[in-house]
Amino acid sequence: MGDPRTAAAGSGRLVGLLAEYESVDPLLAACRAVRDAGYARWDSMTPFPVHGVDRAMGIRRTILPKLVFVGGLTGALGGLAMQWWMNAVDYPVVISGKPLFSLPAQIPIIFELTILLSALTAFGGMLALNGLPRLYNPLFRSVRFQRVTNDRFYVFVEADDPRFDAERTRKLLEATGCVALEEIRDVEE
Amino acid sequence: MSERGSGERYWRSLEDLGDDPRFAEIAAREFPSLLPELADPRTRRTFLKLMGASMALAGLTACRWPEERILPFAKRPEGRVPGTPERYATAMELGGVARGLLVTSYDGRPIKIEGNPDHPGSAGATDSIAQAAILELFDPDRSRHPSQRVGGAHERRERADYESHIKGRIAALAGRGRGLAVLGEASSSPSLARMQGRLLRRFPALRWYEYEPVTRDNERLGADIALGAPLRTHLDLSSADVIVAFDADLLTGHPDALRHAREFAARRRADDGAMNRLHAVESAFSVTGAMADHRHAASSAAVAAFAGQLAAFVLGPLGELPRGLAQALARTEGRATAPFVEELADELRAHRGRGVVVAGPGQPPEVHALVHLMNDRLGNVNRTVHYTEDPGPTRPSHEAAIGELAEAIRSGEVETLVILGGNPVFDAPADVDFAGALGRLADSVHLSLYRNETSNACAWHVPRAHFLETWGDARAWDGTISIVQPLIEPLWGGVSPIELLSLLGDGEPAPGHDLVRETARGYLGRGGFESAWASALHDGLVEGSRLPRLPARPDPSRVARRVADWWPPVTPSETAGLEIVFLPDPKLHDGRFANNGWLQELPEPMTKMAWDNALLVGKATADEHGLRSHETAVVSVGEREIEAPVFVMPGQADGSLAIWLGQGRSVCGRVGDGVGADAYRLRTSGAMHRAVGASVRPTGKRHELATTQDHFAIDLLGLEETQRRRPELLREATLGEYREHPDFVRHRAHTPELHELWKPVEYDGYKWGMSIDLTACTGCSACVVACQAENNIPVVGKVEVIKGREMHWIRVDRYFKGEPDAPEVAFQPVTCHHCENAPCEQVCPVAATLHSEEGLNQMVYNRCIGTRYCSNNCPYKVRRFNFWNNQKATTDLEALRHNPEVTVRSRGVMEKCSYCVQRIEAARTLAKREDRRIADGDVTPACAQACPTQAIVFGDLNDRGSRVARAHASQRSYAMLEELKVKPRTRYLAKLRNPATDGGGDEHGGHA
Amino acid sequence: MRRVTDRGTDSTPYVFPKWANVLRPALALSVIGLPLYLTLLVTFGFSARTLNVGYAPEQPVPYSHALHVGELGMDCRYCHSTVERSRHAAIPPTETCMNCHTRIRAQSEKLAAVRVSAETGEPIPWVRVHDLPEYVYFNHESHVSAGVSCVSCHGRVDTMEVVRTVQPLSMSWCLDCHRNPDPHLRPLDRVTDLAWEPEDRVETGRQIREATGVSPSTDCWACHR
Amino acid sequence: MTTPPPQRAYYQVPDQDPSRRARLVLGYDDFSSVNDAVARIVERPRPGAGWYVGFAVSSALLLVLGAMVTYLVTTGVGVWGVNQPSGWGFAIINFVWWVGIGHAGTLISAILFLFRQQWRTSINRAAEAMTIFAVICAGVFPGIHVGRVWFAYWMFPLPNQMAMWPQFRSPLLWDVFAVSTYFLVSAMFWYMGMIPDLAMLRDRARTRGRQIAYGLLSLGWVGSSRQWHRYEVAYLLLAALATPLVLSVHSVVSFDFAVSQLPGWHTTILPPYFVAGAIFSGFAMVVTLLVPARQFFGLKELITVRHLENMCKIILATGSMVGYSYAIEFFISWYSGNLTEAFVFVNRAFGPYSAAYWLMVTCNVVVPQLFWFRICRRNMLVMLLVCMLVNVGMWLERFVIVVTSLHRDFLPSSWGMYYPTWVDILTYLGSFGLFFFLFMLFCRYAPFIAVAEIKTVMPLAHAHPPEESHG
Repeated sequence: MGDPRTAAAGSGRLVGLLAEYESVDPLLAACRAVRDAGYARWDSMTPFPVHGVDRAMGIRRTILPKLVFVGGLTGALGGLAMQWWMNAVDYPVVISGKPLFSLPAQIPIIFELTILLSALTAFGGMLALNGLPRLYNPLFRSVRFQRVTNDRFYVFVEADDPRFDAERTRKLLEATGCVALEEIRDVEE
Repeated sequence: MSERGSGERYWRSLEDLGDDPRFAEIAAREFPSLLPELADPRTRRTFLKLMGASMALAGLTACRWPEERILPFAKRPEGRVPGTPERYATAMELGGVARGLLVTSYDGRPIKIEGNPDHPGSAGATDSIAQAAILELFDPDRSRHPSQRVGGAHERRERADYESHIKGRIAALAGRGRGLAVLGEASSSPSLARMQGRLLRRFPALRWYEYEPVTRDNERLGADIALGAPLRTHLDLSSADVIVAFDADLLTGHPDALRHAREFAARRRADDGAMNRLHAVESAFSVTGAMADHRHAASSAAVAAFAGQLAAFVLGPLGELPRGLAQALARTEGRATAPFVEELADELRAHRGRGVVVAGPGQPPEVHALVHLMNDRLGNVNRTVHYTEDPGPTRPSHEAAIGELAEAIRSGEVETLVILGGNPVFDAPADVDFAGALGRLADSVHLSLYRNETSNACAWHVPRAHFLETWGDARAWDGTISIVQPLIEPLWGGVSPIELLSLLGDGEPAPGHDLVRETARGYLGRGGFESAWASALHDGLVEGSRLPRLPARPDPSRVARRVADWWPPVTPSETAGLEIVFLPDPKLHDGRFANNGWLQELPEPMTKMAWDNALLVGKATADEHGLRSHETAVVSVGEREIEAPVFVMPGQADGSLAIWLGQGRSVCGRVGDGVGADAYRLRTSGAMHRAVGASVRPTGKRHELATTQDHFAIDLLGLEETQRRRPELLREATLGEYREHPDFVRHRAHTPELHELWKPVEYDGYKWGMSIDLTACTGCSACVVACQAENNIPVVGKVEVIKGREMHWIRVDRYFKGEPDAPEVAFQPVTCHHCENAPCEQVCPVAATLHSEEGLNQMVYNRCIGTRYCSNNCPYKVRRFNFWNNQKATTDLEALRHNPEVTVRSRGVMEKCSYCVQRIEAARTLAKREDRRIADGDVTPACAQACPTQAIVFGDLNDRGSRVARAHASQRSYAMLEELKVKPRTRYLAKLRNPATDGGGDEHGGHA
Repeated sequence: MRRVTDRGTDSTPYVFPKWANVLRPALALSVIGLPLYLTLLVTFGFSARTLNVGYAPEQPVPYSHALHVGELGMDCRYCHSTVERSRHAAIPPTETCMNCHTRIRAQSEKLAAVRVSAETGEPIPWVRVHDLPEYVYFNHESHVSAGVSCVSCHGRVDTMEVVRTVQPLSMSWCLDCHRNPDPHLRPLDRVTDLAWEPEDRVETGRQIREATGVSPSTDCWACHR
Repeated sequence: MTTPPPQRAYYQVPDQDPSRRARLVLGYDDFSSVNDAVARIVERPRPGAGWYVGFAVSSALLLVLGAMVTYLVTTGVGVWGVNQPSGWGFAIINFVWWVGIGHAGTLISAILFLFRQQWRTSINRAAEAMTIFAVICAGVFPGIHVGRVWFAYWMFPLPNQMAMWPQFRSPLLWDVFAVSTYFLVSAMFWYMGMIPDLAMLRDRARTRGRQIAYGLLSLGWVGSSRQWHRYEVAYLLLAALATPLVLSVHSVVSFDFAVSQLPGWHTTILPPYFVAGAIFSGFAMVVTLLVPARQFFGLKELITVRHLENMCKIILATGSMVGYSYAIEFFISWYSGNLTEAFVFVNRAFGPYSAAYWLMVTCNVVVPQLFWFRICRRNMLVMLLVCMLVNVGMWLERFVIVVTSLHRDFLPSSWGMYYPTWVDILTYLGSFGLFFFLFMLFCRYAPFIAVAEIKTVMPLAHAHPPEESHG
C-alpha cells in the first residue's frame, strides 16, 4: 500500500481532496464519517451504484419523477389539443361520415406523445440535474481516479465547502482507512 | 402534376411557337414539357398547324378555309369563349354505316366523342369504337407524309409529288381509262357515290371494286334469294315480344346495335310487369347470348340446322311449308331435332306479328332466306321487321370482288390500282394471295390513315385524313344522311377519299368541303340551301333522308329450291373434324383499330381479355384435345395453320372453335404490332365466316393472356366461393319470382340490422347518387372507354394488366352461373360507390381522400402520397394506383386529346371515379349563370352518356323527382355489400330474366 | 491480493480543456432549437408568400396598366373581355390593341411588336405573371360574378407599370377568403373599380353575401380535380 | 483469452447458492477482470477475421439496399410486385417483421428490469442494440413504400401553405407516432445505459482518438453517487415508460390491419396476438445473435447457458400463445358466421398460398415445442436452428396476414395474386445488410455488455453485514 501523502495532481488551485478505497465497506464507513462531520459539498465516486450509499451519504430523493410527470401531462394534453384543433377546428372535414372529433381515434397518439415527452424529460432531466455533459472535470487530471470506472471507490470533498480545511479534512479522510489520498488541483489559468 | 418549374419551361416554349396565349393556358395543364419534341422540326410545324387550327376555329386569325363556317351545336351559346368547350355534330363511317356523333372541342382540339341525341341510330349513345376515335386522331403512329416505294423500301415524298404522279398517269391513260381500277371500302357516302359516278363517266373502262373483310353479304344474298333483291332488313325490337337470334349478335355486333340495345332494354325493365324474351342459338358466346333468356350453344353449322328445323315447325302448322322444303328439311341425316326448337316454334306462332327471327352475317344465305320466309309468314314484316333498299344494290359480293380484282391484276387487265383505305394485303382471303398480286403491279396508290401492310406493298402511299379532320357524308343504317364535318385541320396534311377521287377525276384536287356541299345540293334541294345546310350541320343529320321502307314478299318456291340444294349443313363430326368460326374482333373490328391502346386494353365483355385474341374453345372440346387456357395451340385448316393462345370459354359450342379476326398485325404501330394471332391466314374465300375440317393440337407453350377476371380459371376453392357470393353481389330473379316477391332483393342476402354509432352527416344541398340497372346492362363496355376518354385515364399495357394494374375507373364484372358448358352470364358495372361512410377515407394519413358537402368521395391527387391503404380498405376495389409515371410515354401530340378539365395524374398517386365532378362543376357554373338549381339531367357522367341502354342513371337524391331518386326507391334497388354499412351512393337495380320455363318464384329468393 | 490488470493507472489521462464545458448549454440549445428552426424554415421558407409575391417578368411589349387603366381609365373588361363568361380572363388578341393604336401612337417604337403581330398574325408572346399549378382549377367567372374584385387577387394593377404578383396565391390564402368572404365582396358594378373602398368592407360584404347568398365552398373538388 | 477465470466460487453469497440456481457470472472474482473481459473486445488492435468477413458481407448487402431504394424512388412503386388488389406487399411485411424483432430488446431491458430479473444484466445491452437496429430497418420500409416519398413529410403536423393537417384517424399515422416514439425511447434507454461503460472505455483508452471519442460519448461521467442516484431513478422511469410503450407499439402496428375492414384483418385478437408474436420473434433474434456472439467474443462466462435457457422458455411460452391465436382466429371466423371472414381463413390454409401458411405453422408452433426438453434448451445448435426457423415463421406469418387477406377480399371479380419481384427480394436482403452493418459496428466499438450492471450483481458489490452504528 503506497504512501497516502501522494503528490498533488497538478499545481493549480486546490479544488478538493480525493480519498480512494478498495471496497464497498470502507467507502460506506467513510461516507458516514464525512456526512456526520457535516460536510455539504462532497461526493463519493463508485464504478457502479453502491447499495446503501444514498443513506450513508444522506442524499435526498431527486425531483426527477415530478418533472417527468409534468412532461407526461404536457404530452397528453398537447396531443389531445393538437388533434382536436387540427381535425375539428382549423380545417374540419368529413372523414368516413364520422364525427369531427371522437376520443377513441385520438387515444393512440395521445398515449404515444405522453410516453415520448415523459421519456425525453427523464433523459434530459437526468443529464441536466447531473450537470452533464461536463467534459472537463479536475478529477480527470488524477491518474489514480481512472480506476473509478474499474474497481476503486472514492470520496471527494470539495475545497469550497465552508467546513473544508486542508488539514482537518485530510485527517478525517485518513481516519476512514483510505488506500490513498490526493489533492485535486485545477489547471492554472 | 408536373411541378411549377416545368410549367414555366413549357410556357416559354409554347410562346416561341407563337400561339394564342389562351390556348397555351389550357394546354399548359396538358403536357409537362414540349422541349424534346420541339427539337424535331416536323413536330414544330405540326404545332404551328394545330395552333393555326385552334385559332381558326376561335375565329381569331386566318385559317385554311376562311369562307367556311363551322356552326356550334344549337344548344351552345353562339360565339366562342376561350376555355369553354363547344360541341359539333359529325359522323363516323364504319363498314359503310354512319354513326351519328357529337364531338366536344376545347379551343380547337376535339377531346371527347358522344352520340348525337338527335340521331336515329345512336340517340345519344356510342359504342367503344366511336369513343376511341379521339385516340386514333392524335395517334403519333399515323402516317405523316406521302411516300413512294423505291426498290424495297418506301421513301418520303411531298404532296405535290403524288399529285403530279397521278396527273401523269391520268394523262397517260387511254381515253376510256382502261387498266385503271379503284378498290374502295364499303361506303354509303353520297359524295363518294357521286365522285364514283363522275369518274366512271370520265373513264367508262375503269373498274371499281369494293371489299370489306367484315362483310354482311350473306344478308344481301339471303334477301336476294327470298325477296328477289338484296334488301336491307331493319328490326323494330321495341314492338317485339319474342326474339330468336341465330348466331346474330344484335346488341353489339350489328351496325344498328345501339338502336337494338336501346329498344331491347326498354322492353325488359318490367315496370309494367311485362318483358320481352330473347332466345339465342349461337356457337360463340356473344353479348346477345349473355342477355338471352334462353341460350343454346351449337356449332355454327348446327345453328343453321336448327334454323331449318324451326322453319319446318313454324311453317308446317301454318300450312305454309313448301313441299320441296318439307322434303328437304325432313332429311335431317338422323339428327334428332332438339325439343327447344319445337317450343320456340309454338312461342313464335303464339306471338304472330310480335316476334322477330333473325340470323347473323355468319349464317349462309339460305338461312337468311328461311328467316325472311318465317318472318313473313308469322306476320312480323312491317311490324317488327322492315325492308329498305340497300346502298349499292348491284355490286358483287365483297368476297367475289377481291377475288376478281386479284385475277384482273394477274391477267394484266389492271395496270393502275388506287386503293381507298382498307388493308387487303392483311385481310383479303388467304387463297386470293392479294399481296402476291399487288406485288406484280407497277403502279398502285394506297390511301390510308396508317402506313400498313398494304401501304408497304403499294408503289405509293398517301396519308388519309381522319374523319375528324375532313369533310364528308355518310348514311346511317336506316339511310339517314349525316354530314361529316372536321373539328381540326388535318394534322399530317391527309386527304379524304373524295378529295383523292376528285384529283383522279378532274386532275385537280377540290377541297372536300366544296365536294360535300355540291353533293348536298342534290339532296338538300335548291330552295334555301344555305339554311338547310346550316341546320344539317347543326343537327348532324339531314331530316327525312331515311331510306323509304319497301313492301316485299318472299317467294317460297325459290327459297325451297335453294334450301333444298344446300340442306343439310355439315356439322362437326369425326369425319368433318372441328369447325372454326371467324368473328370480327369485338374491339378492333377488322383490325383497323389495332393501334388503338384504349381498344386494345379494353377487356372484351365475355372473355374479359385485353390485348390479345385467342382460340375460344368449349370445355369439353378443350379436354378432348388437351387444350389449356394461357397455352398456345396450332390450328390448321387444310394446309394452312396458325398458332394462337387458347382460351377455354364457358358456353362455347362443342366441336366449334372461334377466333377473332384483326389481331396479329405486322405493320401497324407501336401499340398493335405483334399483338395476338392473325386469323386471316386461315380464312379463304368460300369460307369467309366458318371453315370445317379444322384440327387443333396443343403446343404446351405458355402464353399469358391478360384477362382481368379469372372465374373458371382459378382453384376450386375460389370458384365455389365465387358461386356462393354471386347471388348476393349480383342479385337476380326471374320475372315470375319478381311478380311473386317484388321485394326479392332483400331476401337474396342476409343483411344484419344496421345501427348508427354516431349522428350521421346530413346532406341538405345536392346529394349526388347513381343507379345501375343490371337488367339493362349488356356489358358492352362503351362506358369503360368513355370514362377513359373523359378522365385522361392512361393505357398501361399488357404486362401491367396481367399484373393487375389496369387503370379503368369503371369496370364491368362478368359472372358465370351454372355449368361451364351452358352457363348463364350477368354483367355488373362497378365504379366508385361514393360511400357516405367511405372506408377509404379514415385510413388515409394525409386526408387526401375525404367527403364533400354534397357527399362525393373526393380524391385529391395533389395531396396523395400514395400509401395505397385506401385501395386496400375499399371493399369494391375500385381505386387505381399509378405504379409508374403512366404519362411518360404520352407524346405532346397525344396529350392534346387530354380533357383539360381533369388533372393528368402523376406517378405514385391514387385515382378513382369522381362521378365526373368536372361535369358537375360545369353544370353548377351554368346554373349559377342562369341563377337556378342544377336540374335533373344537367349532369350526365361519361359512362351514363355513352350507355346504349341507359342502364346508368345519375342525379340528385335530394330531388325526389329525379330519375336516380326514383330508381333508388324502386323495389329492385339494392346496395352491394350493404352489410358493411358503408352507405354507398351507387345502388343497383336487380337483374330480371324472363325464361319461358318460369316456375314463378319457386323458391323464396334462394337464400344464399 | 492486487492484480493490476487496469492499464489505465500508469498512463496519463487525456483531459478536455476547460472551455469544453461550454458544450452543455450549447447542446441544450441546439436540441431544443434545431427542430424549431427546421419547422419555421419549412413553414415560411416554402410558403408561397416567399416564393410568389413580387414576381414581375419583363413583357415583350412595355404595356403599362398604370397608363391605360390608371390614367386613361379603361375598364379591365375592355381587354379581358371573357372574364365574366369563362374560367379565363383571356389575354386580348392583337386586334384589341390595334382598335386604338391604328390611330393613336401609330408609329411608336414601343408598339413595334404589336404592329408586327397585327401584320403577320403571329401572337405577341406575353409572359404569364399569375401562374397556378396545373391541378388548380380557378374560375374567373364564378368569382367576378359573385362580387369578388380583381384587386383582391391581382392588387392595384391600375398603378403598375409592370404587372407583378402581389398575393401569395397559395392554398391557405385562397382558403382565407373562402372561409370568410365578407372583406372581399362588393357590388357587382364595383368589381373592376380597383380604387373603390367602402367605409366598412366587412359590413358591406356581409350585406352582399346575405343578399346574394354567396357561400364559397371549401371542398377539395371545388378547386382540384 | 488473457485471464483464465480461477475456479473460485462464492458460497457465502446468500442469493447465489449453486444448489438452487446457476450463477449469473461465472469465474470472475473481481471487478477489473469483468472490465477486461468486456473491454478486450473493443481494445483488440484488430478483430478476428470473422468480423471482417461479416462486416464485408453486410456492407455489400447495405449497398444493395441503397441501390434498390434509389431504383425504387427514381422509377416508381411499380418495380415491386404490388398491384390491385394487393396494395401492400414485401415492404409492409418486412416492416412489421422488423418492428416485431425490435421488441425483445426493450422488453428484456425494461420489463425484466422492473421485475428485478437480474439475469437480464449480461444480455440487455446487446438486446437493446438489436432493438434499435431492427427498428431502424423497420423504419426504412414505410418510408420508401409510399408512392411519393418526397411528400412523406406531410404525415407530420407541420404548418404549411396548404393549411392542411394530418388525418389523425388513420392507423398509419398512429404508426408513424408509435414507431418514432419507440425508436427515440429505446435509443435513449440504450445510450443512457451505456454512459458508465463508455466512461470505463474512456478511462482505459490508450490512444488519443479513443480517449476523445469515448470522452465525448461518456459526457464526462465520474460515477459520483449523486449522479448514480438520479441516474438510477431516470433509468427506472424510462423502464417504466418503455414497458407500456413496447406493448403499445405492436398493438398500434396491428391496428394497421385490425382497424381496416378487410376480412382477415378486421379482428380484435390482432393486438395481443401481434405483441406475443413480436416478443416471440424478438427473443428468437436475440438468441440467434447471442449464441455466436458469446462464442466469438469469449463471453461464455457472462452470457451463461442459463440466460439462453431462460430466453428459450420465453420463446416456448410466446410461441404457444401465437399458436393459440392461430387456432382462435380460425374458430372465431367460423363461429362468427361471417362467411367472407370464414373464407379468408379457409383460403389461407387451403388456397393458393397454403404452403406459406403451413410452413408458418410448422416454424412458429411445432418447432418451438422442442424447448419442452431441457437438452434442446441447453444445446446451442438446436437453439440456433429453432430460433432461425422461428424468424422465418414469423416473416411468413406477416406474409400470410398481408397477402392472403388482400388477394381475395369481398368481390371475387377483383381477386388477384401477389408475386414479389426481384426488387422486393433484394430490398429485403438489403435490410439485413443494414441491420448487421450496424450490429457489427456495435460489437466492435461499444461495450457489448453492461459492465456496471454486471458489477452490481457480483458478490463483491454487496456490503458485508454492516457494522452500522447509527442510522
